[in-house]
Amino acid sequence: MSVTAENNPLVELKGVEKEFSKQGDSKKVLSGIDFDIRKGEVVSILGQSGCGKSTLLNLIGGFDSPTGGELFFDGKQVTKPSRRAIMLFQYYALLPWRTVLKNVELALEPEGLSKEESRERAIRYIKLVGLEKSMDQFPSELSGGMQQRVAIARALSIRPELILMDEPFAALDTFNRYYLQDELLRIQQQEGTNIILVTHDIDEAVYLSDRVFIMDANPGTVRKKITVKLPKPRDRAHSDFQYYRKWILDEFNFSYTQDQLDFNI
Amino acid sequence: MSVTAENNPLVELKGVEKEFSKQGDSKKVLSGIDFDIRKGEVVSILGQSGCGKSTLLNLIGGFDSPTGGELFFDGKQVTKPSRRAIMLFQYYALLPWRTVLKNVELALEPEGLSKEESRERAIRYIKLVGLEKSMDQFPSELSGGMQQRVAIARALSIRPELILMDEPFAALDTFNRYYLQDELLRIQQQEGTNIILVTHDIDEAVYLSDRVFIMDANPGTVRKKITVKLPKPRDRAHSDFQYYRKWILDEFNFSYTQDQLDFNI
Amino acid sequence: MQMKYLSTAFYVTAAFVLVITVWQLVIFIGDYPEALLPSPLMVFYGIITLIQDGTLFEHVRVSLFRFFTGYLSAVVVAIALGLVLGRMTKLWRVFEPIVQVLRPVAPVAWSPFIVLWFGIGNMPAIVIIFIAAFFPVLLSTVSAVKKIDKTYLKLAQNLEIKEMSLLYKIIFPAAFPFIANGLHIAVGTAWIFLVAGEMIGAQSGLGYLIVDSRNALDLDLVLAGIIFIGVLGLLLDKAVGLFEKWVGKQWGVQSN
Amino acid sequence: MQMKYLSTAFYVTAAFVLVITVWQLVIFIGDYPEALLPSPLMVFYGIITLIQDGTLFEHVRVSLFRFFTGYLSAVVVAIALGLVLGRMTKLWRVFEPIVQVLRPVAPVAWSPFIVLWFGIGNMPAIVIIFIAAFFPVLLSTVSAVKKIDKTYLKLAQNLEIKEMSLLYKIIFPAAFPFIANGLHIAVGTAWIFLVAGEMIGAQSGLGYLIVDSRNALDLDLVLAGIIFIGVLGLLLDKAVGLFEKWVGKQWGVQSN
Amino acid sequence: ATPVSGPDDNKNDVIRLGHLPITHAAPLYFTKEFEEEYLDGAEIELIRFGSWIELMDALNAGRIDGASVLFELAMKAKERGIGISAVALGHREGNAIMAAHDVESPADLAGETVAIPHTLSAHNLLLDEMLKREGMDYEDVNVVEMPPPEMPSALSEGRISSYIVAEPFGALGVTLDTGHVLHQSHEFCPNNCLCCALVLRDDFMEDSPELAEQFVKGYLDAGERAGEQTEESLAAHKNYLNVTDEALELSLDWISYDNLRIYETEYEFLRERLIEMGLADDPPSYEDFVDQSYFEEET
Ligand SMILES: Nc1ncnc2c1ncn2[C@@H]1O[C@H](COP(=O)(O)OP(=O)(O)OP(=O)(O)O)[C@@H](O)[C@H]1O
Ligand SMILES: Nc1ncnc2c1ncn2[C@@H]1O[C@H](COP(=O)(O)OP(=O)(O)OP(=O)(O)O)[C@@H](O)[C@H]1O
Ligand SMILES: [Mg+2]
Ligand SMILES: [Mg+2]
Repeated sequence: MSVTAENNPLVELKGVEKEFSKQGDSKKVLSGIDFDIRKGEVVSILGQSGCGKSTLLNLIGGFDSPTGGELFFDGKQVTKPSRRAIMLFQYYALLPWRTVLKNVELALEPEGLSKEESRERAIRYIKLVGLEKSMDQFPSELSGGMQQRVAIARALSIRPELILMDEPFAALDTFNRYYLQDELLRIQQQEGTNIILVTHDIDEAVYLSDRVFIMDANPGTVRKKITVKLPKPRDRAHSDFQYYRKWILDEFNFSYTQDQLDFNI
Repeated sequence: MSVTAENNPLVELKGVEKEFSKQGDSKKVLSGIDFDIRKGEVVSILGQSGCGKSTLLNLIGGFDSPTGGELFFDGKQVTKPSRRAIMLFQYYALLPWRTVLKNVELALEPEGLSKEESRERAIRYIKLVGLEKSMDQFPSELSGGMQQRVAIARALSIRPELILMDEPFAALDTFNRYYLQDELLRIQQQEGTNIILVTHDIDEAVYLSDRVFIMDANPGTVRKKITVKLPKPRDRAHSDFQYYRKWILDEFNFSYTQDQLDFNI
Repeated sequence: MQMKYLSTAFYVTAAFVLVITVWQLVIFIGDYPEALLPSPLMVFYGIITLIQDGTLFEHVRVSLFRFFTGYLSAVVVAIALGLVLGRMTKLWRVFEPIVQVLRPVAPVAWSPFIVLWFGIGNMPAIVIIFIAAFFPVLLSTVSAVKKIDKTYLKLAQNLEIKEMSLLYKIIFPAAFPFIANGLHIAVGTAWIFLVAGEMIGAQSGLGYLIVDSRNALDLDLVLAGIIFIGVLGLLLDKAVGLFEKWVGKQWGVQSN
Repeated sequence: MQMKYLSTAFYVTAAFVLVITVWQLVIFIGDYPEALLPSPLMVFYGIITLIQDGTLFEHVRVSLFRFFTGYLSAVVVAIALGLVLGRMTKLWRVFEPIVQVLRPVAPVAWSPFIVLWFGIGNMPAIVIIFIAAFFPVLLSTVSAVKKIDKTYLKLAQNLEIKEMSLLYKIIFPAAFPFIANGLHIAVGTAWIFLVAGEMIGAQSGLGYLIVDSRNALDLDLVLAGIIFIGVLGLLLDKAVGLFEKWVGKQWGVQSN
Repeated sequence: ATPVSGPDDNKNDVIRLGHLPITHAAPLYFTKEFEEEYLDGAEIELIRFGSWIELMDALNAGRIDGASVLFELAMKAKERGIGISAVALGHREGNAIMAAHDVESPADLAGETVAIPHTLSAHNLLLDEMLKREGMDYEDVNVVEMPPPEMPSALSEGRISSYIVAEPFGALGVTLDTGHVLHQSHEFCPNNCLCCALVLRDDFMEDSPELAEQFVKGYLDAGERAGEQTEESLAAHKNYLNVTDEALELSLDWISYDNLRIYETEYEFLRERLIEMGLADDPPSYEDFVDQSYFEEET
């Protein structure tokens, strides 16, 4: 599916830094970020609000460029967004004036397919996320969970090598969230797509990822990389699951004393 | 603190029903709700989106009236909102043009206190939630967590017998949520206020409540009342905690098969 | 539904009775001569006459024709220009001061130049309505384009959608609900200038009816004209309001 | 900051040069006599003359006085009425049809009656500006009151706050950002009617300057008047815009 | 320019008079210019209006005491029951029929557009009279009302083929070379076409008869001075009208301000023509409308 040589990492960050300057003031948001992501991996980035998770994801997606260090996608320096790495935005970014089908077809337009091919492919991915009955509905007629599934179908239909997700299930309630996490896992295993996932839900990170990166704030750095060595699908109530959950919780308690929290909240 | 005879329940629902009618169509949202809440209890109501949790809370608060059955607060039928049962709204309902201090003072106005007494009391409760440094700031200058604490201080300053909370921490990230849950527990134990809490976060329900009510939808009914027999403060990673967590999860899995979810999401 | 219409009818009737009563009271108390303040009855007869001799219909027809010609051409030009200027920030920064200075000038102030370039009759009225509608639509289009949710633009970048596709598949539809709001506002402002527009050499139309009746000191017909302008303005506004709502619904904006 | 002003100055200058160039080109190409389309230079001299003999200052002073009197009294009356009508749904349903029919009528159409009741000179201009500002502010106040977040009202119920406190401690401040937006829109519409207002027997003011110069075929002064109306209108608009922003900030509304 | 004050101070010594900025109102300008000379202590205030109709509104509502106004328009107001009387003329003659350069006779106007300032005006009557003499009908041309200042440019751009209006706009058409004079008014009416009149409100004349008399006397005297083409007179004109010397002199050549008495024959002609053209059903009679008292006492 990809032209990457198997020994190359898909994403490679080397000492990436990001500074924002506003009216003379400049603020270092990310500092010295180094990591590789291998083909087929699902990686979660966990960290408290404002630590730079979204900024990091934007850099990987090419929506913004780092002020220091280097960033490679499939061996090439990232300079602008590309169809090979699709971002799933927090509020889904569906076009409300297009039906589900047309939303997905929009993504296929630059492929130069014939009308039939394009429709066929869109329908295939809509079926994959189980929305074949809602194909002609408008996003506003769907629940939040269904909307997120349309966004996933749209992203998958492009057959990207990487999907970037910024708190993809934050707006959903627990029950929908659990269900969609299962869906995502199933599809990811079927399609073999890489996923980088930003979240602040520890359970979600443990449930979905091969590795969890834990970030510190001011400036944002990756403090710890935890490899979750559990077979998928995982059992949320199993003690092994709890082991990782507790580990990560402790990681956070360890770094945030009550005082610091008081200040940050 | 309260004039209730000790043997009376604080809140009592007897066969409460609620129907909404819109353009001829009528829809039964709640049906046959029966429960008592005893003095000093913290009760959580858990259920999937749309099952009628907010509707139920509005009825208890007197913001709406039931179409069937009876509803008592401290032995008297509930007909309109009262200062004895304060609602904490989901987006805090702070007045953005008033400072923290003035937001709290607003609530004290109908008490007929002198200016000094009123200020003193407001400051006391602001200190209780740890915001003495932000007293003269406007809500927009505070983080979501701090805003919620202002709303809690405002509610407490009235010294109500009951606080109703509609998904109080839904808009916060995990770390802020954990921290505020601890705060709430501490204050609740100190003040002895009753709390009824609507949530869709199972962990939150188990962590905070003496009893958890699980609701079914269409029409909304209370299917199960689970008493959490753990000492507070509780350890989220402890196996007893996990026991209740798994129990409730199973309750939901039991009632929602894959098909149903597909339809509802 | 039945109930809703009935209650609306009730309130409208109440409003009508209220106006007529106050009007008559003013005449009784102020003791104004009919020539200076016609009574409701006189105005009613005036309206009947206008309807019977068919001139009213003609005036309405002509005014609506002028209005729609001016308004619709303003809308087309202003939206097209607004989409382009909204994307080209630098160009807009040059045009903005010009637009901002021209906008607060009453279209009537231009009339010497309107006559010079556009003559008399239909054109001045159309041009004045054009001017009155043009600026609100242009400004709301530009600000709509600038206000578009940035994620749509990021999405388009991500999907590698080309500039032309972007403009008409994403920017225009995304901006449209705001533009529709601008259209709604513009309908009101433009209609107000109908009277002014039909003062320059027009020989028919509701504005002309008012001006001409005023010239002939027929204040009853002036009031009849005012009533028709008011009622038609209300209907136009409601029509555009419905259009706006329909757009909102189409676009999945929840209105309550 | 320095940079920002510099770049604004640059774009304004570019706009200015653009306008002058197009204007001269029109004159060259159309070959219009100076009396019918004055050149930029003539208008410039006209402005200089107006400044030197001090009349410009007087016109501006008088116009601003009339404008503020009319506008501010409209604002006060409309907001007070709007708050009450916004709360009293039934009363509003009676008044709404009246307001909706009166609103689209050009203030000029009322002038025979304005003269009858208010005479000539300052008053008609003030009244016309009042009318022009009144309806937008009233409508935006009523809709602001109706749009208030229902949780504020629930909160007030819950805290058992009394109706009077509710009105001035919660409803008015909660509605104020929307009202401020209405004030902003009204400033534009009202200013446009200055010219019309100063046509009725006024003997000074920028509108009078335009009308009088037009009657004297001094089109250079007409254009000078237009320029001053435009620039002052822009400044008024910016001033109210700043006020609106300030209100927004005070109210914790994030503007971007 | 003094700003006009509130509504209720029109019963003092200052006589408030409305006018339009046209050469036809010159006697008023001269009365004001040489106030001390002619009014012996009385004061007048001139209020300049933008158009006839605004002036009429103010006169009808009693906001001004009198005005120099279109004769026909004033008759209409009288017919509607407004208490006003015409006491003197504003001028004699001075209404040129202007036409585009390619229009050589009224016959060329067939199917073309002709502009007049107001339906109830001498200019409208003149047009009708001219067409009749030429054997044409009023309907043969397309008549439009438009603001006088717009007429010269409309003519130059070919939007209209002819216009008939008060001075100085006729003379301006000549000096700007946008057209030429096709006919003069005196060619069509028996000795004079009544155009602008000095009209006073009856309540004013009743309340302050001496003041009214003094004013009308001064007005008539001042009028004679307005017709003189002396340095002083030209300068006085230009204090009130911003117009080139060339155009002003041409206007004054066409207008006379000498005998401002309103004669019954002239009035009856006008009255009949108004009825004939369907512009008025029952215009007031000479006795009702024209107040000759100021002249009788004078002679
Ligand atoms: N365009 C920008 N200009 C200036 N500062 C910015 C910009 N974008 C982000 N920041 C700052 O960078 C920091 C990190 O922001 P970022 O959105 O990446 O955090 P986050 O970890 O995604 O937080 P959250 O969990 O709340 O989404 C914040 O302090 C923010 O204020
Ligand atoms: N005022 C109303 N009129 C008509 N239907 C209503 C009204 N309020 C709520 N409902 C309906 O009642 C049902 C229950 O709504 P409610 O808001 O109580 O659910 P909820 O459990 O709080 O959901 P969520 O978790 O999404 O907040 C929904 O189907 C909703 O559509
Ligand atoms: Mg983020
Ligand atoms: Mg709810």
